[in-house]
Amino acid sequence: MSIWEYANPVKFMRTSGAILPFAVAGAVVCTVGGVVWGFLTPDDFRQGSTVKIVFLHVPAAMMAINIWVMMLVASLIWLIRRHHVSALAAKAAAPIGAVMTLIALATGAIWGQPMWGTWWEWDPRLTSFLILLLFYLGYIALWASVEDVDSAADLTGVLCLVGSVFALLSRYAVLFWNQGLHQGASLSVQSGERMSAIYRYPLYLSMLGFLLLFVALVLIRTRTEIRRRRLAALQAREMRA
Amino acid sequence: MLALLTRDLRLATRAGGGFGLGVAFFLILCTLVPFGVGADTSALRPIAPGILWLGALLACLLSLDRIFALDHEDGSLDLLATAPLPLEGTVAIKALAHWITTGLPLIAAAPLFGLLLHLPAEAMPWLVISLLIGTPALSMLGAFGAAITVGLRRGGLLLSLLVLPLYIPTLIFGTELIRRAVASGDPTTPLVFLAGITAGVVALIPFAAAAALRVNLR
Amino acid sequence: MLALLTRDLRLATRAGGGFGLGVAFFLILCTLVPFGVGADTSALRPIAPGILWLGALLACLLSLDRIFALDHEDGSLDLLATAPLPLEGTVAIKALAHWITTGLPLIAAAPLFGLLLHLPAEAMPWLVISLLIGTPALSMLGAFGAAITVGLRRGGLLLSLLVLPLYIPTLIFGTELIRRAVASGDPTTPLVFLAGITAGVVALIPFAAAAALRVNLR
Amino acid sequence: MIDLGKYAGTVLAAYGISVLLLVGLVWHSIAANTRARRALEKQEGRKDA
Amino acid sequence: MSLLAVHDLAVSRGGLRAVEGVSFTLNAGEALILRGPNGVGKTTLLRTIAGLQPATAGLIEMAEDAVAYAAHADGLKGALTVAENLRFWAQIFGGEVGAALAAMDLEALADRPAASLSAGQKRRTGLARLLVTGRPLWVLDEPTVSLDAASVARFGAVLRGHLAGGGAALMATHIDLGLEGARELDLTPYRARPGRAEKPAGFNEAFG
Amino acid sequence: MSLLAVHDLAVSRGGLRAVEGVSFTLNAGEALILRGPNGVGKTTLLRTIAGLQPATAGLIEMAEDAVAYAAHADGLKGALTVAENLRFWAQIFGGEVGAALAAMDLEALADRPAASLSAGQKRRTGLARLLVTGRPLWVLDEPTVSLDAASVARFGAVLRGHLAGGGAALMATHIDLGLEGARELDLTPYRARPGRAEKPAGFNEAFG
Ligand code: HEM
Ligand SMILES: Nc1ncnc2c1ncn2[C@@H]1O[C@H](COP(=O)(O)OP(=O)(O)OP(=O)(O)O)[C@@H](O)[C@H]1O
Ligand SMILES: Nc1ncnc2c1ncn2[C@@H]1O[C@H](COP(=O)(O)OP(=O)(O)OP(=O)(O)O)[C@@H](O)[C@H]1O
Ligand SMILES: [Mg+2]
Ligand SMILES: [Mg+2]
Repeated sequence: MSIWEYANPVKFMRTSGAILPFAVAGAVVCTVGGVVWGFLTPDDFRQGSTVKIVFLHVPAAMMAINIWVMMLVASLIWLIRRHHVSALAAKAAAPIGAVMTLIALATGAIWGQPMWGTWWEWDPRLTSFLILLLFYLGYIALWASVEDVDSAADLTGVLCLVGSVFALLSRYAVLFWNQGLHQGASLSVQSGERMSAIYRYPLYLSMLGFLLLFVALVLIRTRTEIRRRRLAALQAREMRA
Repeated sequence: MLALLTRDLRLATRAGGGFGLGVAFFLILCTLVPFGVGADTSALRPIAPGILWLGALLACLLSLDRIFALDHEDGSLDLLATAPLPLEGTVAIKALAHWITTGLPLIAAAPLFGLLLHLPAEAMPWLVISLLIGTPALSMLGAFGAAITVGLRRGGLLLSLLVLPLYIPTLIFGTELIRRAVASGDPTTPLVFLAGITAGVVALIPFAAAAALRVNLR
Repeated sequence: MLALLTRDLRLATRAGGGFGLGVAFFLILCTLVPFGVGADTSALRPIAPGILWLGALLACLLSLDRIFALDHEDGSLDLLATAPLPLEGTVAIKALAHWITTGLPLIAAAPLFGLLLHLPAEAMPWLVISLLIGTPALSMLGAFGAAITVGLRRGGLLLSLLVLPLYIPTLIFGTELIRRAVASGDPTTPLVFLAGITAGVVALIPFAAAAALRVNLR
Repeated sequence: MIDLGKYAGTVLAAYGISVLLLVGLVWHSIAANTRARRALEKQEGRKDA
Repeated sequence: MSLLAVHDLAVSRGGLRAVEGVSFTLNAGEALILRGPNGVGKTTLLRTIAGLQPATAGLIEMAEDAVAYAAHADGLKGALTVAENLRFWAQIFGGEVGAALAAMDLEALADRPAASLSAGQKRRTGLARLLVTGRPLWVLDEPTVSLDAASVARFGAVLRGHLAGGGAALMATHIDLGLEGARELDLTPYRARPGRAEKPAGFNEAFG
Repeated sequence: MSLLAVHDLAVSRGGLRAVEGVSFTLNAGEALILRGPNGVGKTTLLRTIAGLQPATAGLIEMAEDAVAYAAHADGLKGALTVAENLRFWAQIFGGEVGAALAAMDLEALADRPAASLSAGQKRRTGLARLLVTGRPLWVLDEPTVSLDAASVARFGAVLRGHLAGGGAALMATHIDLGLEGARELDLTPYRARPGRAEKPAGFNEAFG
């Protein structure tokens, strides 16, 4: 069976309906578990209790980027293979990505207050996230403004494509423009000071939770979009008759 | 009157992004400024009040054409003009709706964007106060500009040119209010002027706007 | 191709203020800035390049909706799409016409406005050079945004929201060029990036814009 | 209750805002889905009738 | 008593008078249909009587707040439902929605957004607005455009009910609405002749 | 040889197929008139053949760059004169202006800005554009709207000249142009039936 067949709305509704309970259960367990576990971790010797923020901040930041990549893939599938559900999935994912970006920004800003002594700094990492938020907002606004769905799907697809290139370009431009004070990736192995296990495992759990939460939400929202499309289709047909 | 207000607000929320677009544009402007002028606090802090006011003003400006243009296109404006509402009241209500959908969100978001531009904490309340007093004048003057350009194609740039000069006094006193409040703690003079301008504009401009609208309707 | 260009330029001059409006808006912005941020040289000088770039960018932005909207309304766009011109070429020509009517006057006027903002004399040539290299990308990206929003009512604010984020790299490298040239005399890196972006945009965006236009025409 | 030390406000604010945003998103997703399902059921019911 | 009395009226468009010397009265229970070729000035005359533009010469006598105007454009908001659209006008004019929906057979569509209506359904909603205004004098510009035969008949019935209830209607239409006793007024003889007017209608006459 | 051959064409609008299964050929010297009630899909079909939108199904065979399309909107620029408007299209298509002006009786108006023309004069200018394109296949959507009788006759003559010169015309019109031998195609029987299509025309069919 080909993966493309999932794009058939009926099949998608059936399959997603079967997956959904598991996704929801997993999302609830892992998100709540990871976040609560994270909240209960002991204080860091340098950052004090603020280290607990990492269990929201990092998963949200990670998802914020990954969701855009998923939208790009879905848009490409729509533009190339014309699978209607993938266009709707991209539409459904955008608000989730925007909220993730917002969470990363908000937790980061709140964290920055005690750590850097400022709510906001035009650090490249932070600035790139702000720009990512702008791209999300533009994408969402375009979907909302175009009345004809077929056009909206195509236009947002093209915008997502061009936007991805420019989001990347902006990232380099911003790096060129200002040097940062944000920490590097401390999860990666090559960095000397690897995050200790007490923080690492709840972080993994919370990351998995955010991932599952995204899966569950994107399924629900895609199902919503499919139902709206079906409703609109029925009404359009009624009117044409 | 109330019915018109609720209708306009409902339309703004239904038609996708009525509330959000202005704030989003404001956010973009505040993001772009540091790219232009540099990111260090010392560069941003002194210009922050001005930039925030300019951003609010431009966001307001770009949404002006919606005040009458849509109602003109679909014929509602004709019907409103023959309804038992004085056209002056209609203008005032529409400006109010514009202020609620554009001005209020901007004011609510301004402190947040103030953070981005390193506006000092003690200036925040003054930023909000100055916007709260000043933006109604922006919406009302904008309604006047929109009434003048309502029938024209590509009113956009022309509308900006007509309206921006009218915005200058408000802008000056608005930023001056913040600056003086932070510098000396006594913003009375600009505050009085700002409030005076807004009061005068809100009281008188509806008549001018309604007159312009009548000309464009006939 | 040439015929399309001359037609667009002729229309811009005939229909009143195609050339002038953008510059007028630029002028208003540049006069508003000192009101907003304070008039002393020390405050203005460091931010002048950024403000000038931002002003140029906004003036460019406000005239974008004219690239396709008028041709769409009167049906010319349908006819152009069936004419023996590749739509990509049409897009490129229209962006070029926009640049000539908006970008070029801005570049010509920029040194004058630089004086207003106390831009140091040694920065002037770099200002002009950076605008000369960067603004074509602005027009082309603007054409892309205009192509996406061509059929929409109240495209104005949406167009800004879509286009401004795309302007970020150009803005950063453009102002950085001036800053580095003045500071160290060596603007090679940003200049290369700026030119690279413009080249890439001019080479590739017409295809994306033409695709968007085709979607909106059908 | 665990002791958050001098950063209590910071940590709680971060958790509070994040939870608020997440709950808002979840609530919106579910509410929109329910609304769409109802509307569709109504439409399909009417078509059959 | 007459609801509307027009004496020696001249109306203008684009700075030139379109028709002049028009006089008529309209009593309660009467309908008057304006006829004439395209461009003669029917729309202009109706807009003048609705108060949307000033008369160039002559006199219009009527009670204040007596007119309900319905133009080519329906003034519907696509984002609002049919019922919401009507409710708005009901709040403005102080009428009520239920009867209007029933009269124009819109009950089934009441909760549909106006944007999803077909042209004829939109038109019906626009006409239902007249009932909501509660005004006695209806000024109608081609009210039946894009209506099918059944809807035209339904509108004719609504119109007769309005006249029977002491209302009046002034309209421009090219089709037959089946209103017995409706008077007709052909505007062709009143087409304005160019020439020096005492009071120019606009720049085009002042310098013509 | 046929200028245009259409096989089993389906075209769609608003995400739903409007007409389907349409086939015809059009040879040099022939004219085909599309008929059908409002909203059946005439405009959609013409736009598809003009290449403005993709066909949902079926095949359109014709030479590249054979079509000249004239729609409801004339695409005139009010700020340019009639001659300038035509000259622009002449430069794009490589035709010439003089003959076109003469054919549509526009010589007296050549130097008037298009904005100051009456609706019918604008329309004549829009039709003159067809002559300037030099293209063999004219695709015309209600070409005679707002033309008076004399202008309709003149356009009929131009059309006959075009056909005699080896051209062809496909048009949607409700009036009689006096073209002897023009075939007619009523689109009503081809109205698309709802139902599961192999390849949905858009979201409305994919989810319907
Ligand atoms: C609004 C501001 C902020 C934004 C947008 C932001 C964004 C990000 C992003 C994008 C990541 C990368 C996640 C990844 O690579 O997988 C990250 C990681 C991280 N951030 Fe922030 N951040 C912000 C502020 C802060 C602050 C103030 C702190 C603390 C002082 C902080 C501490 C961290 C830490 C510890 C990580 C984990 C790095 C790792 O292990 O990969 N961030 N942040
Ligand atoms: N915006 C305008 N500027 C200048 N002249 C105009 C304008 N609109 C209409 N006219 C002219 O005014 C005259 C009267 O127009 P009006 O719309 O009243 O005609 P009408 O009788 O309603 O025609 P129809 O039967 O087509 O509706 C016409 O000759 C028309 O050309
Ligand atoms: N923008 C649109 N969105 C959705 N449906 C549309 C749109 N435009 C037209 N339609 C529908 O598509 C169908 C075909 O329209 P089309 O314009 O091709 O009809 P037509 O035969 O040209 O009619 P007419 O004789 O009135 O010109 C109609 O049923 C119409 O309602
Ligand atoms: Mg009329
Ligand atoms: Mg048609």
